[in-house]
Amino acid sequence: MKIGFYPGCSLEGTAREYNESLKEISKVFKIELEEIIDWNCCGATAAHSLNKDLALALPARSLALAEKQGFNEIVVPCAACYSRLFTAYSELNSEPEKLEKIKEIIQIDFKVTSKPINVLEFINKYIKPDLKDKIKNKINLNIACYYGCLLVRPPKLLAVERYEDPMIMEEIIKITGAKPLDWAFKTECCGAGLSVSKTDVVNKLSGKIIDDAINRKADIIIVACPMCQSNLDMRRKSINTYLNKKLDIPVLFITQLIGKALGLDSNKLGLQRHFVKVSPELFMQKGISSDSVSNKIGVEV
Amino acid sequence: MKILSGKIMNYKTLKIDNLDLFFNEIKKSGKNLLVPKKKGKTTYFSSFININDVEFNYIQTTISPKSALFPKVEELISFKKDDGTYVVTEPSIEKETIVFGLRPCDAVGLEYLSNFFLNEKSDFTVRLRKENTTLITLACKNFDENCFCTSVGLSPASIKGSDICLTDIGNGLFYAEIITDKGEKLIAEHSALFSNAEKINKESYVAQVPLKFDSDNLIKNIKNYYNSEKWTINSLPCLGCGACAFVCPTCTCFNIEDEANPVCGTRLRCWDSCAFGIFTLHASGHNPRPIQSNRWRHRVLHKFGYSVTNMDTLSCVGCGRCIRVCPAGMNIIEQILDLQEA
Amino acid sequence: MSDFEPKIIAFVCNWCTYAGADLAGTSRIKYAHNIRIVRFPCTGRIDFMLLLKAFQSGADGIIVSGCHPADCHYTAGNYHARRRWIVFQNLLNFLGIDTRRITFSWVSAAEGAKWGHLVNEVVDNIKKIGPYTEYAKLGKIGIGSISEGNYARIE
Amino acid sequence: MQELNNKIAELLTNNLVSIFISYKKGLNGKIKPAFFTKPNEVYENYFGDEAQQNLAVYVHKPEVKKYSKVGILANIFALKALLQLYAENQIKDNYLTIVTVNQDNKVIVFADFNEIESYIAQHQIEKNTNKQKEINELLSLSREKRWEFWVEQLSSCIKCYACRAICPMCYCSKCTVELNQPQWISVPAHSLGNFEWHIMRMMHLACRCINCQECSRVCPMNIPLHLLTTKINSDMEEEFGQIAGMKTTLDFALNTFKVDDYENFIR
Amino acid sequence: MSRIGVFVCHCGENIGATVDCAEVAKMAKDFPGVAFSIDYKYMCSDPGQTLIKEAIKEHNLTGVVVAACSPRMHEPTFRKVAAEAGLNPYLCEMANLREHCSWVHYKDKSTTLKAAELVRMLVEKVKLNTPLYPIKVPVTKTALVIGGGIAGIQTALDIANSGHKVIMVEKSPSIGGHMSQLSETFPTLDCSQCILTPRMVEVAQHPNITLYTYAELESLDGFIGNFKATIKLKAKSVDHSVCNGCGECSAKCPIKKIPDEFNAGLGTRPAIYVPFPQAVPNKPVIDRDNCTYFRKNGKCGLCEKICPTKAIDFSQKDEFITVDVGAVVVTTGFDIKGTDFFPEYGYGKYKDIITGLQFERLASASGPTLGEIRRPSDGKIPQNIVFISCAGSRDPAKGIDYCSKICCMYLAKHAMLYKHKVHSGKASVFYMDIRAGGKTYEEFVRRAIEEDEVNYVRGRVSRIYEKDGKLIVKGVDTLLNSYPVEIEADMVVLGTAGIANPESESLAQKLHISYDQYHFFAEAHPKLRPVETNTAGIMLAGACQFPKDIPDSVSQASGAASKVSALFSQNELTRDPLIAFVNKNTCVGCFMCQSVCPYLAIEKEKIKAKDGSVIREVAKINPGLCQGCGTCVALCRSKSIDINGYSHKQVYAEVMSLFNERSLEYV
Repeated sequence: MKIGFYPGCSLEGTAREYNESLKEISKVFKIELEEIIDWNCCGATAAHSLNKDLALALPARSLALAEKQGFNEIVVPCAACYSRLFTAYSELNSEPEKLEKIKEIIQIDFKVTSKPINVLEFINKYIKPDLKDKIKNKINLNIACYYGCLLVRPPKLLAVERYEDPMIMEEIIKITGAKPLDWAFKTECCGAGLSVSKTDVVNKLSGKIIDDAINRKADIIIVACPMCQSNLDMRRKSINTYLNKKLDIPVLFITQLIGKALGLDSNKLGLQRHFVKVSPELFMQKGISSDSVSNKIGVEV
Repeated sequence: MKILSGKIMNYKTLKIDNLDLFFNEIKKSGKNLLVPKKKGKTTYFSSFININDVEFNYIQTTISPKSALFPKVEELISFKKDDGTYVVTEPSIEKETIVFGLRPCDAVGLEYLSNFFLNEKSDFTVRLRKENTTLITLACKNFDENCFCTSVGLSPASIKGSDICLTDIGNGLFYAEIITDKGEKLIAEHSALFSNAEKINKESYVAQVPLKFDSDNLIKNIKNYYNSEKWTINSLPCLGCGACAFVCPTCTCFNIEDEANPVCGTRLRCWDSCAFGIFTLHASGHNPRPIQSNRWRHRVLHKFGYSVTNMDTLSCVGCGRCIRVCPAGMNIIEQILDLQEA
Repeated sequence: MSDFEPKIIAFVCNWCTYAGADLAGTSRIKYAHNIRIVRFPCTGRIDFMLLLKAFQSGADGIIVSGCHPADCHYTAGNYHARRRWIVFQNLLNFLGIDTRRITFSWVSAAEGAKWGHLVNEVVDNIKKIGPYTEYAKLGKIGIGSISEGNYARIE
Repeated sequence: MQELNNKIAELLTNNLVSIFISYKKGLNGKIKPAFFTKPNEVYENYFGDEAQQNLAVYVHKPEVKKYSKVGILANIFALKALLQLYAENQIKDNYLTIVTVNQDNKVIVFADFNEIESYIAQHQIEKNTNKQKEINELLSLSREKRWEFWVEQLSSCIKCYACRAICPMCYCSKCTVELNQPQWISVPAHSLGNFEWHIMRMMHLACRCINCQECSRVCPMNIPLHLLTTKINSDMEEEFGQIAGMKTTLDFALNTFKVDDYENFIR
Repeated sequence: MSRIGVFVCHCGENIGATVDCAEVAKMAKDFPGVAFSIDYKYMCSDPGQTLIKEAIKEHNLTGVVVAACSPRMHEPTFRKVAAEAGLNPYLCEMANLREHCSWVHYKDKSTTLKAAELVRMLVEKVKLNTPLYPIKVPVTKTALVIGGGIAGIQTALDIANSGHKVIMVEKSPSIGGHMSQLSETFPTLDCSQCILTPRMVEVAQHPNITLYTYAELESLDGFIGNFKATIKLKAKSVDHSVCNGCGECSAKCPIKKIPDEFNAGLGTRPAIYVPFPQAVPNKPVIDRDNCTYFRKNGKCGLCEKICPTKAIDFSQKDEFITVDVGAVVVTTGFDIKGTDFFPEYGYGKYKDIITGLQFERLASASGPTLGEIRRPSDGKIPQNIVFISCAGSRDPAKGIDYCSKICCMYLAKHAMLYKHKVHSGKASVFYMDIRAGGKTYEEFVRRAIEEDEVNYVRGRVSRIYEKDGKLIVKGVDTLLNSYPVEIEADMVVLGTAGIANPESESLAQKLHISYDQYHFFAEAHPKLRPVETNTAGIMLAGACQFPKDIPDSVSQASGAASKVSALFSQNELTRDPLIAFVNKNTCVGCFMCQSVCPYLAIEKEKIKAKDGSVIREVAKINPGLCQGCGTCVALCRSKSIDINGYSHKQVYAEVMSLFNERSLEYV
């Protein structure tokens, strides 16, 4: 089975491990993610505050190309890309005049039939139903699921239930055996919008997130957005400096966690790329419970 | 019942190819020539423009030519306020009219109609129109299952009521019987187109319409039919529209309407139909013919009974238009046969 | 056509437009004299046949006006009227009747000025397009024998 | 046909109906309405493509109403008409037995109007694109040309009211044309009276007309009334999303409204 | 033959300066049917009126056209003049020469001609006017009050005290409503129950009031003065005529853990219960949904065994009674959004985030904590409490658009009550604006801020989360450079939005009254008829129309009561006869008119044969309900409905009188 794939810029740079792990777990479920040929920038985050037409035209072009390639659905792992593509998808579908204008701009005739889905929707639809049967390593960790902002917002557009306290990731990781935590910062801002201009704000905001996760005895934080991941992981050093603390909790993509549960190789899942080291012991000693299946593979980081 | 016939003054022939010329000459002379035309399923009479518009292929026109004498709406008088006083004018009909292509039954029908209007108190506008109208009948070569002229004492060869009667006798020739002075006058104006001819027997050139019912018997027994049960069951399909009356060449009922405001106005005579529920509705609210079967009976009995009593003639000429046009398939022949059967 | 003074008949509801026209009066707003107002309790009361009758009696233009949507004194008469006019307008247009001559509007009791503007605009517009005789003349088509233009086919 | 005849005979024999309205062949071969009151008359029954007339019109006829229980053979248009009439409170309970013959020549006797509603929903009548085309052509003409067209067409009207008589939806005991205080419709069949009559008829049929086009079929003057009915029907659907003869409830275009009904001409 | 009199008024210079009134009067003489025509300086003056009266008598006039100002101005005046001269007042019409002619046009011949034409139009109309007589409708002098909260209580007492009968229906086992749940009331801080309970008792004991508690309106038919209400009396399972209210049953009932509605879910109650100690009537009912006897097929029955008066009756059934009433007052109150509505405040998962109503119960001496402010989770006294106003209100994005109006005041009251009870505690209020409009309201809020040192923070709260047993309230202080604020609170009180009752829609449908987009009942006119509904004879009071505080509810209740009393002050109701009527002979009974009537004034009438069999059904206009809009008139295809004052004949004649002399060439 083939589904369209829109990686966006992050998945080729800071979030390579997201890309790798997503593809790895897809393979297990016999799903091929096929990249949209000649995709372009989604326009995040600046375009829509500067030029509405541009902000629509950019994602619309990728949607149009995907449609030409015959995809009904496109997996968009990055939350920012997803937000832009989905906004374009809904607006063009509900406002025919806008669609006419955009077709004029991008010079492609299309009907807006390719629907962008984020990784959580992708997992829910294609991975989750068979996940239980394919689990090889039960994950025995306390996990703080962090959603950030764009995966569940704006609520009127995405229609996510309980958008201030979503439970989508929690439901998924429960299947792997992990214990989701009730914590306060699931949808709080990580500061991504200011990650270049005001890093001290990012340090403060991301720091609070990490702090709360640790306070509530989380072993790891999982995310489904490259921006969240990079803020919580890459900036850990400056966060620690700023907070004058030593916070060492790893931040994994949900795909990596599922990969581990599926018994995939850590390197293939990109676990070695994290700034906050994911210690082999995490999964070795604590992570894999005694009742896990026999043909377990050792984790080397 | 006597066969209706007339006196023939003269016999001529006309080449069918010359019809175009004949029509154009009439038109050129400033007269109004009415010819059959076709629009969809409807054949009607309208002013001649071009020979190509003229319809020849019809058993019978959908609409009868009675409008030539008795239009659907006509002005009887009009008034206008002028300098504080009202000036009343009567209409004048100056233009001569020639109707071409009506069937022999229609000519009889128009004769009945003008007799009705010109009987005791001569109707002003009908008289004017009658005086100004020449009828050129076209004898029937074909008929259909709705034709029953022979059952009312007529035939496709009848010449009564016509001014000129044309019969297609083959070889591209019309045989013309000139019946009246008006006809004679018209032929004289276009004498170059007509050749002299001998009287011939038309029977072999016209349609042989089979007898549908015995009208003598009908007239004899008609008084007994008034209370027949057949009226109700036979009139069940009748929906009470005026189509039969309005296409009938002998229906003469009308209604007078005044349309006016304080400065000007007009008095109009419009066709009316005894099939309408409100036709006989009294101001008191009483209606002597409250249901459709009464109205249907009235129409049939008028054609075959009341007019015989009042005018010593049938007022049905067997053209079959009412049968063809009825939206609900009402058939006067079926009704008569049913009555006679009982 | 410079001396052509059109006749405009206005069908208005008592509560909004009639009152609006009253306000135009009390505010001494001047507008064209060609307008004749017929008062109705509500736009819902205005029978479409009356519009045809107005044309028959020689109106060159018609204004139909009532309360703005949601303002109806009787809560919904104007909504029903609106539907009626949508249907009527479409039908008249399909029949080739000159719908430029019918102006529908909402004029509230507070919009005296709007009423004045509306009347002037309609009068100017009708002056431009000329007298409306087409419809009233229908009363003469089809009268008399065939020779006088019965079945007035335009040939 | 035999199945239908048996069913009609059965209804008559068991006194389930006292009269059955169907079709038969007239003396001249024309198919016309038939009114069977005895089982031994049913052999005359005819049902086929030529059986066009919308028989629903007869349920209003006083002579028919005298029969306490009436059976009727209804084609799809008659069904739609009957449903609409039911919605308009014109059909008393236990008065009608409605029979139809479906596309597989199966005889169906409807138990109630809800069944008719669902039958109609399953048997949508395809839109006649030719007629829509004719309408679009007319609409593409200039206003003046359209006016000329209709003046020509309507001037020929002789006001025989066959269109009204044949229409199942025209059931008023006193039609507006019959009123003279005031004289809403000019009586004479001059063009003014004709325009008034046809405009009024269309307005009164708006979202009630089930578009069987019987009026157009029966017009002796061949006036294209189907253009008017088709136009008014498509308007109703486009403007208000409503089609007549589809439901048992009485919520039609002109007796309901939406707060956000769209128009672009009211100033 | 008509004999119409035309009276052209100069209105001083107002008409006379622009229109040649004498000429108009002269032209009018020639109009068909005009018997008398005259112009005069001021028709509305005494001599003017006398002139009209004398002309009517002298010339035996059958109709009058006064060509003067707008009928909206002087129609009543001149109709009265006509009546005084012995002419039916409805045979007088006015041509509007001032507002529609002289004031809007310049002096010109065309203006005079227009004036004459306006006169002609009205002459043609008035010729067809018919004498009309006011409609009289009998009045049943009993009012139905639906809802026994403070608004209902006040309405019932006011109506009853003016000498009319009242039937009060309350759906819960006791009257009292939300007000009985409140602790103290702003702005006086007097005890709510202390001022309410005497009135509750008064209702129960008033000879003119029949009280049905544990009852609901089932249906309402009829029209103003003549309603028929069917009331469902829910089975109480206790014979109140026998019960002495000893309370043994409640004490012994084995089911104890039912969340207590009266305590807003903070306490519990048994299955057989009296809602609160001061309830009226103070006798229990069995909550069948929670009673073991009813849930488990007759097991238990303990109360029956111990009842000293044998009042328990498990076999009781719901009962329906029908009453005749002349007016209805709807006082069904309101509801509030629950804490589970707020995603950012944890969807109701934190026990110590409570609603204002719950706080009322905590602060109330009769509440679950006997008036001590203790937090629900662990019963500790909160040392730091946060109040959040506009919780759900004024929030078009995810709450409701409107301001719930009462929250600012009750949160200020709460903060004060808290400070009075927990002297060491710290209270903060997050607000958008403080809306303290009302007598001594602003002073009250200032007292909270200044005397009781409540910390008012202008800003909204974006999130509350729980951390180490504290509720972290994250907000912003927009007065301090929009700096984020975080408060570690022990308890949070939300001033949740006041919303319509969930049953309001179905009740509105039963009553045939309209409601707004938020399902609050709609008043007939927002400014001029705020206590009436569009359905004549049905009034509104209290928070069912919109959230309002006690003084507003009480004053609206008195307003509604006075409307009812005014209605009941006459034996018959007089209504303007400008209403529609049906011609039974031509009506075909399609009943399309029914659905266009906004007043549900059209009924079905059966035309019967002599043997009683129904021939057909026709429409019938209820003159008590019809308001005369005429929408049905224009809709009726067979023109079987007509309307007085704007009849088919009249409007037709008006239009046709405006014929155009230029183009109407019939000749």
